[in-house]
Amino acid sequence: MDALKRSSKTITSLNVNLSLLVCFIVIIFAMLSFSPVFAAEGKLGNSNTATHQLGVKSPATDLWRAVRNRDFGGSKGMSSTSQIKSLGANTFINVKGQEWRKFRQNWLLPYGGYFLVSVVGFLFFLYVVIKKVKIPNGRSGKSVSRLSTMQRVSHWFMVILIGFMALTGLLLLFGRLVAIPVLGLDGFAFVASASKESHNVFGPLVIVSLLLMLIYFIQHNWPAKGDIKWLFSLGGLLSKKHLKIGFFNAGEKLLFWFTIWLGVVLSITGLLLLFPYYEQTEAYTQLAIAIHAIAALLLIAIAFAHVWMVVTIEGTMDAMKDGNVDENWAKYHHSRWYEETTVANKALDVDAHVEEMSSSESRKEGVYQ
Amino acid sequence: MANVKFYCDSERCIECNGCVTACKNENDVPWGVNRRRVVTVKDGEPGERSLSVACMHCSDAPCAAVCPVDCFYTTDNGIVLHDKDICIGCGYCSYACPFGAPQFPESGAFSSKGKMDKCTFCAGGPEETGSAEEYQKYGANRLAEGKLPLCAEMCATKALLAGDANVVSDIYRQRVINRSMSTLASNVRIQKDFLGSSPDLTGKATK
Amino acid sequence: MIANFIDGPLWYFSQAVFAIGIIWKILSLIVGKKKSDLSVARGSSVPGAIRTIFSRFIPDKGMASHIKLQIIAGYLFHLGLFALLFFAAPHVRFLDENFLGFSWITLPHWGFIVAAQVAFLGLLLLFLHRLMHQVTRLISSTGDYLASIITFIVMLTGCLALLEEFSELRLLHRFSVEIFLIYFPFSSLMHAFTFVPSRAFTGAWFGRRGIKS
Amino acid sequence: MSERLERGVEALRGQIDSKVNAFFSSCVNCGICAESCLFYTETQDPRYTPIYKTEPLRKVWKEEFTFWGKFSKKLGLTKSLCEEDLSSWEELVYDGCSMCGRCSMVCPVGIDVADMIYRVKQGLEASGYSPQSLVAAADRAIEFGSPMGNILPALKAHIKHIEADTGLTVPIDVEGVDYMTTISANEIVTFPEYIAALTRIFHHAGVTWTISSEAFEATNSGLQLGDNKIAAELIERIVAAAEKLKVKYIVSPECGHAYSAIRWNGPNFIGRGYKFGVVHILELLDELYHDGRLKLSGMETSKLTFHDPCQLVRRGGVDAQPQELLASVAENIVVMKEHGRMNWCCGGGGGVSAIERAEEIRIKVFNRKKSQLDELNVETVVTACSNCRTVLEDGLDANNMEIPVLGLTELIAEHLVVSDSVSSKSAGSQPLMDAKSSAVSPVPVITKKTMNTDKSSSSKSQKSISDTEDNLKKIEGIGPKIEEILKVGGITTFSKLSTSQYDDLKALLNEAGSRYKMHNPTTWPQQAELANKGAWDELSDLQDRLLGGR
Repeated sequence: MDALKRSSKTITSLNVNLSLLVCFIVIIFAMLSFSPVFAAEGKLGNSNTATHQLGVKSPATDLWRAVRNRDFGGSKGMSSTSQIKSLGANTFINVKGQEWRKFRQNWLLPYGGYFLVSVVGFLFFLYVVIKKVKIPNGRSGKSVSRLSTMQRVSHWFMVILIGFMALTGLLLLFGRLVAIPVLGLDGFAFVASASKESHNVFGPLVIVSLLLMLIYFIQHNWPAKGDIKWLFSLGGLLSKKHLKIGFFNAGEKLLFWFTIWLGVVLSITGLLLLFPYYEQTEAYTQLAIAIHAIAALLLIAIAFAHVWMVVTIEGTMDAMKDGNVDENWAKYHHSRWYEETTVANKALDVDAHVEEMSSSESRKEGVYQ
Repeated sequence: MANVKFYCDSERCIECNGCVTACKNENDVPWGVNRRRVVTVKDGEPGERSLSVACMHCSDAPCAAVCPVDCFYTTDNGIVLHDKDICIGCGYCSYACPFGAPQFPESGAFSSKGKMDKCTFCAGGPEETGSAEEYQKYGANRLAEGKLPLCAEMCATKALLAGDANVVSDIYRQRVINRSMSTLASNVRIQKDFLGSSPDLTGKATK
Repeated sequence: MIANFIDGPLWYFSQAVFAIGIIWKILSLIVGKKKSDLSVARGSSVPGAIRTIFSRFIPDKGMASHIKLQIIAGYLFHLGLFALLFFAAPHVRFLDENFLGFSWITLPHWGFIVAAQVAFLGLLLLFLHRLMHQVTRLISSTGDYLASIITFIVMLTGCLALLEEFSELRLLHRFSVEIFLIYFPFSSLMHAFTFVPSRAFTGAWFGRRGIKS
Repeated sequence: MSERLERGVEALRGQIDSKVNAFFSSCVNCGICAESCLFYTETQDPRYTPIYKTEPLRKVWKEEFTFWGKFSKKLGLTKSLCEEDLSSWEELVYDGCSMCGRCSMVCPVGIDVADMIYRVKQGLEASGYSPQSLVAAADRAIEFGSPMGNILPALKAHIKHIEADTGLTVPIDVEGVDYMTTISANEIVTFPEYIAALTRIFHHAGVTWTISSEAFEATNSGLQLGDNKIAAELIERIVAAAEKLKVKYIVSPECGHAYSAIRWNGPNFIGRGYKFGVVHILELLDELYHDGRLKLSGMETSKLTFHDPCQLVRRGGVDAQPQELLASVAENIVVMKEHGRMNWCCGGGGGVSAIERAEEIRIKVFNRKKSQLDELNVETVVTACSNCRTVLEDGLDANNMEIPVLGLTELIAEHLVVSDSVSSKSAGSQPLMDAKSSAVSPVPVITKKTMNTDKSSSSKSQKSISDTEDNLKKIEGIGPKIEEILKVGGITTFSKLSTSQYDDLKALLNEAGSRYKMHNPTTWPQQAELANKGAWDELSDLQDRLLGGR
């Protein structure tokens, strides 16, 4: 009972944490989408007054005004060309650059940093405060087979890749704030270069890992009855009855789908970033970096939460080590799955037993029909 | 030393691309890298203007703000330079720069970016002044020799101005005044011819 | 200081260890004790040996469905590594300048990256399979893991140094290569060379008996 | 280091040559061989991974033949081979490997794993970690000439029968003939029809041949045990006999292991080449067939498949001949998904079938063959190795599968053209006998009836060789064990059984133990009466109506 209470607390707090996180994302997106509108309105106001201005004006003023109008009004009548043929050479002034800078410097770096630090800090706090959820009645010593070799391979493949991508990505994002004071400019420069190059090389492999993950895990992650109940009862702890959970509980399914969808978002934006010199992608590239960073921070936070869960709930790690879990663990955490597999196994066992009995009988006695 | 600035006079620029050529030649930049370019607006339409654009050496440079490895620095005279030994070629500066100044040598078909290259105001870089490495990495250091950037010096119509910001703005202000005066003068003539009144040229009642 | 050591003595030492190690092994296979077969041969051994050297590149059909991962990941890794090793522009240039004095066609940059990705994919999957599959987990020795990890590090440092601008990264790559070269003759990495005599021995044995293997 | 361990290490050390060096240098422990080994695939126990079975040899190699091994041994970092290793590997190597060599065919770096396992066997044998049953068999082979003891009298008895039945003479110790035929103990004891088949075929084809009374035994227990001295001694006997009789060829029996021993390993065991040739019986038959000396008629119509004996097809090189011979006498041949060189082992090779304690695992790994056969749904299995045949029959019995297992040579003998046969007075030489006589005939004959789906006659019926006893297994409800019980109780023939009382039979069964109490002998006398009269069709009708003999 004690264990139950404790884990109820942890799961509740995790959910609060998750909802905070969702709010945060919504806010960020809202700001992102509104800020250009504000900016555009301001600029438009200016240009309106300019047309009414009287007196002599420098011809260059008109030029700059036109340039800015063009930049905000799309291709409204004014074209610019250049003899230089390279991407963006025709663009006179790229006003989006300023927005991108604002987003990165004023939003992403500070709030992204706070977000990540608070998530990790919060999880660490939970780790320290909340004791491990022990396997009820301890380990039985009997094990149940849970994950196949390929399932484990694809999981750890993803862990290695996402871990690596997270590490190198975070270095590139926060390295200037965090690592330069430690390593110095020159020291960080080659770390950052290495991060960038390997981030680019390993990036496409994430797509492979997502595919492997989909292939080997999707069968267990379809929504099933009881999932909603699980979510509403916060992991079955608000409900009085012990919830019967299948192969994965709703939380694990959410983790899976979050990983997959964020992974897809990261892959698409990441691929865009891999080909920055393709025509007409400059604006998309800026957007892609923004989305890429936000999705990555979310995924990293979710991954930390996942790690914390595994560390807290005793016996969960076994499944990913050698594919077998303790029988008591299975009974407690995934009772429906346990029953299904054991019933199936027993049926097999019984069959085999009967067969063996009968065959040995007949062998010994030589009964031939 | 005071701040230095570029200014391009759109009334004078004739899109000859002399500045571009001069820059390429003086700094020996690789193919595909254009530290300076001339942009023409309303090409072939009434009101066509051209401007020569390069790094504007901003006071609050966006490139320096977003650089993940902090490779930018501003010299005493306000020139924004960067350290290629630190640059990792991530391209963030190019996303932030309004003028499209940062350039990247493309290495290979995957468009992996090499180290960023941009206008240095012909002021070299962090390497030892006048050294071969400096030239190889950043191009000429004309400023150290007491010369202005070649683009401006080569400008046939003196449209592209470079140098001490105060001097540049004085020159430009003088040009604007001169142009205004001539416009005014022609206005006066028109007024005289058609209205028969004598305008006041003290400058106090120009409206 | 360290840079000089890595580019100088350690480089020559590692090359020497590598070359001597391989020559030693191959000589010991040639000179070493061999049992002569006194039975009357049905087929001949040399064609059998040659046949087997090549035939074992193709996995047995009936087995294929059971060892999909090893086949796919194994081929990805080995082909990727081979492409990187012999067709990456920096390597060709390096070999040209330091050893051979001639060069050959090189991979374009994107080819290099794709080859690296393919090789990484294969190596990581193989490594994880080694860790996760009950059979390989039982039979793998520390040396097998070490060999995989060292190979991985060599490839990784190579990719980190892709920009070819930071001498530290190039040094790191070279250092890891040196470790690799020194470790090579003492480990199962030797299979890169000994697979030929090994297949040849078996092929000859089967060839004598008139069996296609 | 104890003395026996030292002997083992010494033997293992002696096994290390260039080949082993190349093999171990190349092994990257990829684990692919596991999937080729039926002991692994059927048990899913990773210890049965083929290359893992060579671990003792690898340890010695690493420690004494590699720089790093020597170095770390000096530093005391390595754990040397110890007696526990040897004792735990004994079970892996002897019970858990049939030396089928499938692993050798799939290793990506070309390691001949089976060969290495044989080398490990020699180390284990030298240190005394070898199964008692194999050691005993080898001792018997040295002492009596055969692993099954002194079976010369049995052989002579069989020959007497054969001569009586066929009217042909079986030449014994005849000098100057072309072929000296050797026979494996298993064939003499379990499948004597093989000898009859040989006699008829050789006579038919006009081959001059003989059997040496001094060295007729082809099974080489030394090879199974991994003791080269014993193996050499056994080979020497055959060589001496062949040289004494001045034959041109030795004919190896169907048994694949015996073929490997005499054909491929023999000269290396004794350290010199032969003055005569060695041919496998199927090679000889194929040659005769191609020369037109073997005239065959009639085709088997039942759906049958060929089980390729590993030592014959995969490691002996007799690959095409069985296929051709089989195709000449059967028309409905199907092949297993993996066949020929890549067929799965029956699970009893390499001496496994001779190790009593290995029976459990042998039955378990037979599942591989079972599923192969299940896939095909065949009516008959043909093979060319007496050991495979025994193991297959055991395995099929254990799985309640009613598929007769036939020997290829006997099958060929069944299809010899009759008119060419000199003696046609004997019933046994009639290729298409009806079932009635086959039950009483001392020389069992494979008939159409048996080949087809006649469930009442088990393949076991062919084993019965005595003419004073009837094959009681014909009676529905009686198997080999009960037959034994009845015969011990004096009921040896159909007529005796038909006159027996229910109570007497029940008492016999009750005496035999609780396991037999459940059997109901009510209908046995009635069935036996029909059998005694030879009314086989009626019996078969009756049996169709009966359920489990009740």
